[in-house]
Amino acid sequence: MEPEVVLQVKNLKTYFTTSKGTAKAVDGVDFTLHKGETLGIVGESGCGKSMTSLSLLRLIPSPPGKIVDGEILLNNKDIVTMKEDELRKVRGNQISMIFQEPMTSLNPIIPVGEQIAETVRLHQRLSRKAAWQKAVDLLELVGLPSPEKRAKQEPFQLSGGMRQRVMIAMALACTPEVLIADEPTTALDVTIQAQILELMKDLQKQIGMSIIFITHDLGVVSEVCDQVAVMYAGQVVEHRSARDLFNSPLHPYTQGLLASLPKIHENQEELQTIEGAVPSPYDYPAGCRFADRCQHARAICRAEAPVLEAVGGTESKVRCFMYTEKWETAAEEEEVLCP
Amino acid sequence: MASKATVSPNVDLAKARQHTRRERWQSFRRVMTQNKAAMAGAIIIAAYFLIMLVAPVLAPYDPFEISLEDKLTPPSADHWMGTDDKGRDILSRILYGSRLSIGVGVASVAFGAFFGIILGLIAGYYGKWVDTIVSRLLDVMLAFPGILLALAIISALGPGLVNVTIAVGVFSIPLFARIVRGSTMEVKQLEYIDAIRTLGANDFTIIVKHIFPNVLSPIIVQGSMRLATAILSAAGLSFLGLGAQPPSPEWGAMLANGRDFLFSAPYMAIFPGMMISVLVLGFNLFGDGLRDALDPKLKK
Amino acid sequence: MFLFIVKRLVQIVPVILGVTLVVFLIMQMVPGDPAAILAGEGASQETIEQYREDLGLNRPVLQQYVSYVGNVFQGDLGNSLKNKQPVLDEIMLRLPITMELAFYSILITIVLGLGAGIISAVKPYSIRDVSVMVIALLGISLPSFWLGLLLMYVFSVKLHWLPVAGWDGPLNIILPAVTLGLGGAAIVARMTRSSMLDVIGQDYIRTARAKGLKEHFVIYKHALRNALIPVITVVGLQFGSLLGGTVLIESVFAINGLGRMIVDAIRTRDLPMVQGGVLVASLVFVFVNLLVDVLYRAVNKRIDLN
Amino acid sequence: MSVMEKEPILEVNHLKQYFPLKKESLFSPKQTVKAVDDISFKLYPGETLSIVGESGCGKSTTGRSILRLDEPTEGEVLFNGASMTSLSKKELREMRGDIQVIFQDPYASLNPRQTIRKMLQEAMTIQNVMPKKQMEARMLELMSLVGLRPEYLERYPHEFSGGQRQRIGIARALCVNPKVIICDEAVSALDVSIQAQIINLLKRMQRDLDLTFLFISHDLSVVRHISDRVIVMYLGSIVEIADKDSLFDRPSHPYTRALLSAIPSTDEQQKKTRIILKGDVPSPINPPTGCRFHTRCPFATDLCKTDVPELRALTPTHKVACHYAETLLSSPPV
Repeated sequence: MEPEVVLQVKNLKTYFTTSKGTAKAVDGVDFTLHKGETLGIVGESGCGKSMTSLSLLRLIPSPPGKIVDGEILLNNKDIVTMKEDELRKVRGNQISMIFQEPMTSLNPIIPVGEQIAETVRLHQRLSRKAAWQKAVDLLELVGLPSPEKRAKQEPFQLSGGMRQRVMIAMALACTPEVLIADEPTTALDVTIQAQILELMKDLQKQIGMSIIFITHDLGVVSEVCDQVAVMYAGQVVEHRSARDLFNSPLHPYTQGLLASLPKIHENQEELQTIEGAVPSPYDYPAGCRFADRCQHARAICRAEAPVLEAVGGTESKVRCFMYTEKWETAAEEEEVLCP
Repeated sequence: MASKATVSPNVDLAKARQHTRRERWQSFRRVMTQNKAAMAGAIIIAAYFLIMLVAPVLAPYDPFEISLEDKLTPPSADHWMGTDDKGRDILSRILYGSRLSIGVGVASVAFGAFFGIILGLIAGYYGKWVDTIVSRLLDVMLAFPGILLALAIISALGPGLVNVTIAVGVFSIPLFARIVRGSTMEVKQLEYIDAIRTLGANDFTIIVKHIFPNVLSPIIVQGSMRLATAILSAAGLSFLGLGAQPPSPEWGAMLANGRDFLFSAPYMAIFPGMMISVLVLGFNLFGDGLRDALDPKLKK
Repeated sequence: MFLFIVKRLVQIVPVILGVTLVVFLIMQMVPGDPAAILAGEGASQETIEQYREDLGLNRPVLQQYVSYVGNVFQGDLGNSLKNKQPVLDEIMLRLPITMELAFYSILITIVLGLGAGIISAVKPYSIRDVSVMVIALLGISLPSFWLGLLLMYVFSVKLHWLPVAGWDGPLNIILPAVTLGLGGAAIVARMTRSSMLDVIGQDYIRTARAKGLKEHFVIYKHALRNALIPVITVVGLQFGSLLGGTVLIESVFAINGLGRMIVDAIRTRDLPMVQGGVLVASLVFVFVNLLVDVLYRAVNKRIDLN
Repeated sequence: MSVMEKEPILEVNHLKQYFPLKKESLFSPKQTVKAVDDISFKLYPGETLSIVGESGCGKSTTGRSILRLDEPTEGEVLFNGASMTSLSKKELREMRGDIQVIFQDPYASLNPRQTIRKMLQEAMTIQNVMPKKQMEARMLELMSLVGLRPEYLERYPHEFSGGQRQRIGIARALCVNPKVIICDEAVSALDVSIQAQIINLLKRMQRDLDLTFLFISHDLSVVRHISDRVIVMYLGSIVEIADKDSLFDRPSHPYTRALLSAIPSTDEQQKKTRIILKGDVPSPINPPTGCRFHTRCPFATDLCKTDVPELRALTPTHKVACHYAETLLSSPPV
């Protein structure tokens, strides 16, 4: 049975207008998040994954950023067109968020307990005292030692790992349906990262929320995600289950990305690379955005933009002509053109 | 492969160099045209410098010529800004005075910047006890409230425009030194400084070629803002009678003179003050604009 | 906290010594024979020698400095050359007037500066913000002594609302305090605004928004409190410029405060008076800054980590 | 391996690097951060020796101390048998060309006010590697060596991407003909596809130019790919040092094991054997007594709390600092 869809993003476009022109940071992103699943959004720097995550709660700095098109449907209600006060009820309540830098994401002069309690009071009718108690309970839940003492401390008295635990406690305060985690472990050391990932998996089991996990680290994706959306140049190029993706990547970009990863369990002579550079977000090419770096590219790839569509009756979606009927015809045409 | 590269690209390299130069100039122009405040400030400053240069041509009268029968005439077609208590044309005096007021400001800031930059670079680069000594020295200089340090110096050296320049200049030293010291410490720990050190560069090369050019932006911003306050301070000291002495047409001194005739001839005080204000406004605008353009982090 | 205060007290000792050294050096830098200057114009060679002997001016400079510092700490700032009275007595007469002026000015600086800064900062780039900032820019550009004269011309000469000069009643305080306070208020307002803009760009403000907080909560609870921390230091420094500014303003409004005393003393070359005045003003400033530091530390506990 | 029979090109003996902390008050005791606390190792010509560990373990400090970017508190660094630590500043400057460094941050490692040409020219002039006339040809050669177009010589750093900047950093290091290159997290700031390009470039350079690398990194996958031997550091000291295969196949220190198991991997099998360490890394100001890892070690005993384990050889190419290395090795990973 197909699990229920919690969040659906359709053709999301977030543009930034600066003196240099318009940067299409997010340019037609589509993905679907089901209840209780973890969706990974991966890609390299500048692919628009962080801007996508900020767009989901309309946290884009504006100006210069703006959501110019698309829908973000949370239980079929569109966040893009929501009124401010309605949106505030979603933020921190139905959808909450944790960020990359635990060092700077907490208010430096407010005790961490108060920062959590504030969220609780905001969305639930609780007294000051009850909210505080809930904050302490949440800190205990995320495994902070001596939570009562810690709650009264200010962020600078906690380590990086502990602060990320506080962020998680704050995000979970109102048992959200969706947790957006934007590179939550990137700033942490591997052993601390392992702790945090473990904690997030545990909590997901307990609370049953869905998670959108934004990261550049394919290893982390493989550890925690059920579904993966690979982003390139402002778009999703491949969207499928993690297992399938890592076993048999479809999009040439995903293939290249996985191949260029050094493997921890084997010795390799030379790493595979993806030649060339990402196109500028100010000036994307008309056709496929990866065509210039793709070894399979044909004339059609430069002439026409591929769409994200399911491959041959499976759940897997990919944005590449290789998996469409057009591919063979394109090959034939090419042979006619250059025999 | 390598040998092939050595033969042909000479033409390309020249073109590339040209391209880079053009690029730099364009980016500077873009900064200026986009920043209206900086542009307005630059225009004001340029106008004042122009006045300074061509004062003798513009001035309708001799700024020192006393003509008691014309004294204290209000602004008119003959005397656009009126005449003072000795019948001298205020406009002419203001035009000539620009040389003194701007000159003192620029000279004192140059003086302060020179020593301040050296102190700041040395303290910031060497750190440890050198920094401790320099910092204590700056603390002492900054412990004098406002222009009191300048007053103390003038009390020792005696009144006069040159001494005012020195006094205001000394007062500027710690302000430059502190900014340069901070930026130097920031730049010093960047990896490219380590890189040049591991290549064997000596301290002098590192400071002059690698640190100084990279702390220039805050110096220029500070310099512009500081020019504004230095002009105010110098005019203030002359206003107190400690700087330019009569019959000098220095604006602060003219203002002081005008104070005695505030009831009967307010224009005597109004015009010199206005000249100071607009000039200072120009430097502040320019400094504000530059700061926003050069370094968004410097917004303080 | 107690330790912090003790530490700061220890730290200002070298600063105070440095200040006394500079003040002491004023006398050494004066061209000519200090003894002759102290003895006054037209004194006989004998009197000059007498002065040299009495004041120890024939001793090595270092020794003279040590005894100068010793005297200062005992409250002996020397005697005026003009009326031969102790300098400290004159200062004690003048200082309260200057302090009163400084107090009202700093009040105006803080209230007006913070108010304007916050008005500007909560809605950056709005018309309100731009107009406040234009006024603030004017505020830092107008010479205070000119502004004082303008205000005097308008409110005293033309409108006759306020007294022209002097220091006789509460109405006398208004114009000088406003003149002096406006410049500082402009600086504080600009600082408040830029600090606020800085804070609004921080990650934790995004976190606050992501929680679903109302915008005014985000601004007043999360942003403003952080933004005001650096402003505290600026207000402290502003007190210094203000104290220096009294020199000009007291001259404009003919107020017999410490500033005017120093200027008069420079004109009449009454050096002990200058030394004493500058020294006392600096000490006041140093201790005000100490107070500000303690306050800063109280609101920002992270200070000792950096 | 045969490299061990050669004379080491670089030898580090009992290196200590302490940084004094600013005192809280006049009366509080003087505190120091023991960033590197008595480490010794040898680097052999032609090999790549990696130092891995988490932030604060002292790996970068070690590199900086060897280069004397920070003056070491104690200990000795020998280059080709001659002591570097006792050189005067001037003598040191003259031999700087032999050991070069490539840094982590591609945005901070190039002077923004110098064109690439000026940068390379200055480096070659300081070390006096060749007459001025020959520099032009050498610069063009270097550019093609690191895979950059010759006209980039005239550009300023801001016009380049992160990967290109890292190539420029490599060209700058190479232009003085060094024998040893210290790579301080040289690929950590790059995206994987760019990272792969730079790693390949480094490996090619090593092969073609007969270079020796000291490769400092926190990324174990990269380390596995590039190294011959690996040092694992924790809180300022070496816990394990071994040739690559031995270390990755038979990690003998509990910390190394935890570290290896903590790496998120795309490999399905790896996921089951995870060791999650408790708590944070202790402060290097007051490191734990005995074995520094005992506060987080799942196998710690009372002995570990009091006695500092020596770095001892399990096999000729595998040293470990753990009292119970043999016992742990014979037991399967937890």
